[in-house]
Amino acid sequence: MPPIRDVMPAFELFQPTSVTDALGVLSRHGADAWPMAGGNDTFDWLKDRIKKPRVVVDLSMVNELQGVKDAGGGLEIGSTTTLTTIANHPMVKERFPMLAQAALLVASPQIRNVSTLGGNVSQDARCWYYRAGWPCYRAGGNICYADTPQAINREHALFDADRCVAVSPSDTAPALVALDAQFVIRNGDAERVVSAEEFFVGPGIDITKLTSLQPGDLLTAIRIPNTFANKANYFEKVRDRMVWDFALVNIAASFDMSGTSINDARMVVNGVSATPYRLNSVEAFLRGKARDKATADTAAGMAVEGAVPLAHNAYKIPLMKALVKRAIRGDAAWTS
Amino acid sequence: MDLLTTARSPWGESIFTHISWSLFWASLVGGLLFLLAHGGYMLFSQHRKRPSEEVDQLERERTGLPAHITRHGFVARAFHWVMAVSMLVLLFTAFLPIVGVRFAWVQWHWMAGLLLTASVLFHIFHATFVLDFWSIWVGPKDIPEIKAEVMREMGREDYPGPRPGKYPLGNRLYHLAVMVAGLTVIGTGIMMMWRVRTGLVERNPYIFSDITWGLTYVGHGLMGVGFVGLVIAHIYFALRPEKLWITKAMIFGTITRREYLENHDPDRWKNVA
Amino acid sequence: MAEQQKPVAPAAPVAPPKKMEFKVLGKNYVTPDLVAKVTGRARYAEDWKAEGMVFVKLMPSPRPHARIRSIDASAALAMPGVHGILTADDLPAPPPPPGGAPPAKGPAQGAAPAGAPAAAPPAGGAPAAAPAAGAAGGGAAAGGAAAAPPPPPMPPEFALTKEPVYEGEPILAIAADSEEIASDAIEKIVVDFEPLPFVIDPMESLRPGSSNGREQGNVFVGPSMRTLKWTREQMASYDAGKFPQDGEATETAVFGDIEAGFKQADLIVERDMHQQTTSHQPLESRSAMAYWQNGKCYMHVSTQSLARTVASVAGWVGIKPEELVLISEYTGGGFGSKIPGAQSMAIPALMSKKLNGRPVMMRISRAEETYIGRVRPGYQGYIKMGFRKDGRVTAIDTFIVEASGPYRRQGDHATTANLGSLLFQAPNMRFRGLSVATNTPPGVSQRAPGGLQASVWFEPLVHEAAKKLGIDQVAIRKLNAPEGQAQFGLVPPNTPPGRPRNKLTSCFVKECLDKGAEMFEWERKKANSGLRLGTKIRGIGVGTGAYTAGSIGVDGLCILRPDGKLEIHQGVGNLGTLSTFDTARTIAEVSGVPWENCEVVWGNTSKGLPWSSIQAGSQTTYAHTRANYATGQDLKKKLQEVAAKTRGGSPDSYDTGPNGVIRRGGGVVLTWAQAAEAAIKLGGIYDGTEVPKEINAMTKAAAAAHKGRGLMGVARDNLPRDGQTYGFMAAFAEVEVDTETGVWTIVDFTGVADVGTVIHPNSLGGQINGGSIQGIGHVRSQKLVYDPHYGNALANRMYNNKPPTILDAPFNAKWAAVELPDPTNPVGAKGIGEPSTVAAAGAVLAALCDAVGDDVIRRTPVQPEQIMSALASAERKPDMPHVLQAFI
Amino acid sequence: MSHESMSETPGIQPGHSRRNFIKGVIAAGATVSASAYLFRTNVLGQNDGMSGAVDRLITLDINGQQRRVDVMKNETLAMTLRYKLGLTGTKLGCDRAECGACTVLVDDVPRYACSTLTHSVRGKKIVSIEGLAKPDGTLHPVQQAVVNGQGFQCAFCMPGFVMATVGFLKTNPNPTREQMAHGISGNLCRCADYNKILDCMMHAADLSRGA
Repeated sequence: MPPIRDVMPAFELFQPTSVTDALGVLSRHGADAWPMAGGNDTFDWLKDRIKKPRVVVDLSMVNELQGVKDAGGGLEIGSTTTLTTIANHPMVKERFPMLAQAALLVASPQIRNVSTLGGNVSQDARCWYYRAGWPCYRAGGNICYADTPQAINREHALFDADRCVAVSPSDTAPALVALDAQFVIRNGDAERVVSAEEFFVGPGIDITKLTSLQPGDLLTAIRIPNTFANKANYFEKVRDRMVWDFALVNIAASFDMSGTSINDARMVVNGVSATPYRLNSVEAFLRGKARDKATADTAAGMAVEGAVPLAHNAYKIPLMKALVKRAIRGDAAWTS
Repeated sequence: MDLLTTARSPWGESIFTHISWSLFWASLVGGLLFLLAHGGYMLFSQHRKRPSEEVDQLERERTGLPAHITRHGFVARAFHWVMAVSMLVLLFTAFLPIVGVRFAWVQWHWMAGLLLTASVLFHIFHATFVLDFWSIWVGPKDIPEIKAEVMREMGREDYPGPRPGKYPLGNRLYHLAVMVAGLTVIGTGIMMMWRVRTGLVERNPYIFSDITWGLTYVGHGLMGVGFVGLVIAHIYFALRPEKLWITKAMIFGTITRREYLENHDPDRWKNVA
Repeated sequence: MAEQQKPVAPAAPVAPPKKMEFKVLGKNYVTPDLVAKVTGRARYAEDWKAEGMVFVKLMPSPRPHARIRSIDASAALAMPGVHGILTADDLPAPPPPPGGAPPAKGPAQGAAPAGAPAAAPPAGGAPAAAPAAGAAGGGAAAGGAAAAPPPPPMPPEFALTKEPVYEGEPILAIAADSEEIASDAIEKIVVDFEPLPFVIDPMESLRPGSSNGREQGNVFVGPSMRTLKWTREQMASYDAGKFPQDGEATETAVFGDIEAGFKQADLIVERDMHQQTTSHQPLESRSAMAYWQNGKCYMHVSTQSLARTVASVAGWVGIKPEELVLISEYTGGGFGSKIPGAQSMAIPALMSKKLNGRPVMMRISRAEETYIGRVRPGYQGYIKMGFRKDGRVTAIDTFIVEASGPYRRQGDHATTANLGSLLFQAPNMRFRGLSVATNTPPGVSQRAPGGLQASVWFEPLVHEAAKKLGIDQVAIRKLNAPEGQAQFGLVPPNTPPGRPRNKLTSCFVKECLDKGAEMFEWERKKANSGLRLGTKIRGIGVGTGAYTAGSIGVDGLCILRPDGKLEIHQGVGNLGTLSTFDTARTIAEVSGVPWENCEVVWGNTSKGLPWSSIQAGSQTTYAHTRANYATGQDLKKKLQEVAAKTRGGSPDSYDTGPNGVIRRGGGVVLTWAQAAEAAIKLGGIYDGTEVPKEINAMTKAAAAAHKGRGLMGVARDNLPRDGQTYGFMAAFAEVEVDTETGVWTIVDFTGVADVGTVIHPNSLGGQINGGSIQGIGHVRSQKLVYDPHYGNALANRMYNNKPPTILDAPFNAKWAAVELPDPTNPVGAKGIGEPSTVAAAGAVLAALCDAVGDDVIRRTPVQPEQIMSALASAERKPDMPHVLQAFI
Repeated sequence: MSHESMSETPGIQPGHSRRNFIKGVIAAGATVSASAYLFRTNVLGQNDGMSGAVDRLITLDINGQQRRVDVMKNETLAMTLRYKLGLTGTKLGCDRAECGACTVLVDDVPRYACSTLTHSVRGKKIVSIEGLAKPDGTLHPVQQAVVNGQGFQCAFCMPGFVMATVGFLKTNPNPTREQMAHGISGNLCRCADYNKILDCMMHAADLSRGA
């Protein structure tokens, strides 16, 4: 009756060694199947006995899903490539250092050694009410415990909160959005390639999931076009502890410069809404501007328009402004 | 299969959270089945209007009836259509996401809900002080009519007994159902306004206990899916050829003298002039 | 400890001591447990297994406060693989209240060694609290008595409860073949709860009409409770952001006259402060395994103090201490949360009894540890300090509302006041406080209970005063620092005049400040104060810390065996401070038996262990160097006598050499082995057949178990002491704060300690740095979070309650000791574990104030948003609902 | 010194039969009984043997030995090591990948054994703290460095830190002090003796290069 924690319930385990087998098992067991990559998110749900899937599909033995390769016109990163691999990969470091840095700032070394890019972008919300197993909207219930007059919500959303105020916990997600990455998803024989905007979904669209992945889906790869390869970029993560901590707010930005003025830019802030929050108006404003203080200050103001702070997270507004300024100024910021 | 979904509250109590969405499908299918059954039945039973000679007889007796008789005043019609629109918006915003059409539906839903609430409040006022309040009501006094209608449905065409007043029996029974369901969804819906960001009230989910909230959502859900069937039936009847005269009346407001005499009991719907 | 009660004579001036020289002590060596630890062979409680062992899982209370109407476990017990259930009804009857005989005292005292300083002996974990806090508590109780008949004392805490008073408190335990079965079984149990009112934020329970944490009231007064609410006006002031200084207090202690003190002040600084409740989080949870064999209960537990855990655990299990065999060779940390074991340890023992002695393992998960593993009480309140132009403190006034948890008064707040009086030698001081019941995990002493809070409380104000007066931060602390046999402490009202104050046995904190300033290059670093580097700004700070560092009156035991080896028996727990071995070396030092010939026996009460001090209050080093000094002398004396009896001549004509007893100026007359054989022949006092009457019963039993095995050295510490022994430290920190993000880091850190003689440099370095970083963790990130509406925990995971990581600590901390011996310890040693925790927190907090301004820091932990949102706002206030709000 | 006798000696009063007791309390290194300890031996019922699912009886390569073990599907490597193979040097501090006490090497990569399904390391080389020292008892350079520096206090985190360091030094044999701190930042020490740990591990890097 009261929650019992820290004992994993029994499940059946499948360890496919090929994508085809994996897809087979996933479609065979549909909603009963729980795909697992690094397992860092999975084990929390199972050990807390909040989710009790009948079937766990361990993807760690599917070699096809691992590795970084140059897929002409960009990089293709297998969905179960570990964050350590990505952080150290020469091609990633050379073309998209921002992604390597984002991967390096995730959790701890041992976690990065097993956790995967696909897992990091697909991981579930870290709202502590939701993770406590309370029956909130995201858990299929009819309330958000984090958006009440008394709620303790310093780590919750500023934007696009539709009943649920949980935020996306991922560090690599904003980097991927800022790099205009495409997500390759297979289901049975069908394959679809979606943009980050379609991959991440907010509570208004689906209040129980952070991504558009459906039962039977398998995220097989993430493609990063060379659009912003070797171009100016910026990543910063603000957190309480220098290890094992999710971002209070993080920012990822890519700049395509011609001379001193910005041709094109993509700026994405995470930790402020349920999906990586893209600063469309700021991006439009930046075109043709120089990366200087004046531009940064104006952009910072635009970035936080429409923010709706909760009781304990109002600080995220000035924090977000600060990060937007820094991204545009390009100051070398101290992160760890 | 559980018809209601339950969860553990933060204090470990078992609380209701929702109805099972399978009930939505049940209601949808139920509505469609009724439609088929009734349609099929109507093919074989001929519609009972007053025989034409009787109508001629009445026309001769009751002189002074206007050519066109107002069945629904403008205000009543306006209300009906506003309510209809809001109801359709409510149903689609509520159930399209369930059938897989994903969009940010909550705002549309509560706004339509407020519109419905407003129109219903007005309707209650209007019906109470302007219209003949009891004309839509189904009460003990209607039992003979119910009996007669049922017998006639059974094929006893000649069964003696009163004919409908201003509103046919089915019409009145339907109104009763809609009233119960409508007031429930409105009441529970208003409570839910404290759970979503509307800018109208300070969001506070804790004004009621977890258990009360559970029942609120269950009530809202049950009546909501109920409406699916009710609305299907309503539209169906509105489109049936033999009922088109009522539908027209709901659009233009009036019926002809003959339609009046064919379908109503002049003694139970007086002062039409 | 008894002598602490009797008045102490005025201090006699002593000449400044010099560093002492030793053969064994003061040198680095490899402790005998290290290889086992580093090869993974060291076994902690959960590493033991036994044939047919079953597992228990606990059912935690889902509510912060409720009464259990009924429990239906029929479905669970019907499951295959389930062996039994244990509920509160299966626990032994409540023991007599604290102050009774040792065995009975176990549970109550064990639950909170620092919980009731009035009752607990100084050995109880917060000795500093004993005189002042104890008196304050007593005084308050007396005050209450004047008004009305005193309410009955609160019942003690037990392993399982029928009235859970915090979420997660264990209600029952299920034993099964596997934890998986036990868990599934518990999920089938139906418990009917009657909800009861609860309190999370202490200030909220002071509102008129607000609910109380316990049915007996909302405020702890001595051993009892009463209901106390502040006025609407006072709470309105609180809501407006100003802590109401005129709120009613249940505890008051004063020294001098604060009105007069503040009149003399040229500068008065004051501020409201909040500091959070933090859980101890030892890396090893309080797992325990137990079984019964031949009428005895064998328990593998994780405890701080072995000898001192027997009585408490026996009390919780409801058996006589001699019926219990405790095995705890290694303990994965405790920090005050496992001083005498833990109530929960009774569960596997009692379950095993139900299962006819079958071994029962209770693994405590991290989440469970966070619930039942104890916490350091948080504070909300205000501090006001008066200073003369020259920086001398003229008066201190403070009001502390303490989140005590649900079970008993915590002495932390009174200890904090006591240390304020000590560290700044306040000529006038007043402390007022409330110990408020909250339905959060039970408070208990955590490394430097009240001490860590003291530096967070006072150091920022001293920093502010020095800045405003234009005085050097080190200078102002030296000016106010105690020295020598300095007196300190507050007394409750209506205390008979002439009651002597506490005084120190030694204090060299000024020397610490000098040495630290030199190592830290304070003069050069001054230039970094306020130094801007892009968006970042530097700040430097210094803090001083003090904490109790020694008790007296315990025993030592050793046996020189016929194989020439010296067995040194230690009753102290092996929780990582290394004092188990460091203090044993005193016997080698004094007796002359080479350390290489010594074997330390520890960690298992069946091996015959002497009565020891409690491993708390940083007292082990002081207490056991004394006890083992006496024991070493006894051993040497007996060696000389044995030589005289077997080789003729007077005992004085013999001495000890590397290989045995030697004739002075001559060679070996008895090898160690021969001496042992001879002693066995002689019997009597020599082989342990006769032992001193004064030694503790436990030591007598140990001696009896080993008599006739060799030459036995056994003694009680009867050495004199006048005053209370405190350890001191001065800490220096440089921080770098990013003004745009509020993220801050410690770029340099130095700690210099006054621990008297350094008996093991490597160990001391660990204590100084480790203690410092625990203090820094409190300032930096550690916290607990509760939802105010449901009263349930939100931060049971480490990524939420945030203990400090290796990257949150300074990369290259420097440390040193002034090495001036304490005159009341035969080897000059004092403890250090806690003073370091105190000093570092204050230094880092002062450095933060130095960087961002004294008006910004109003609460710990100093998370980025507090700094950043304050700096971003016009009024320089953190953007949060209430800066003193607890558990956010 | 006495730790040998300590860690092998059961808790008995003088006079009790030591032998019958030793049958009861087993020293590290031995598997105790067929019962699956924390895991019910046959819970999966109809699930068990679902077509294509993994087999429970597997062979693990642990500390250079091939060990046949019956492993539940939901069993983590930490549990297998501690409760099936008696390798209790791998500690469980949090069981949630938040403290690092359970760190082991899997194909030379430091991983949290508490958050690794045993079935996922079939055919991989697993090294736990017990597998570092040579059979003759010669300590691994990292272990030796800890001994030389009297590193750690309660040492519950020590096996994890040692394994993390061994793994990190394979990727960066010559780290700066700050690099070392980042390399072993996935391990928590609640005694917070980080400074001394770093001293020891930097010394370990020297010894390893020397070795």
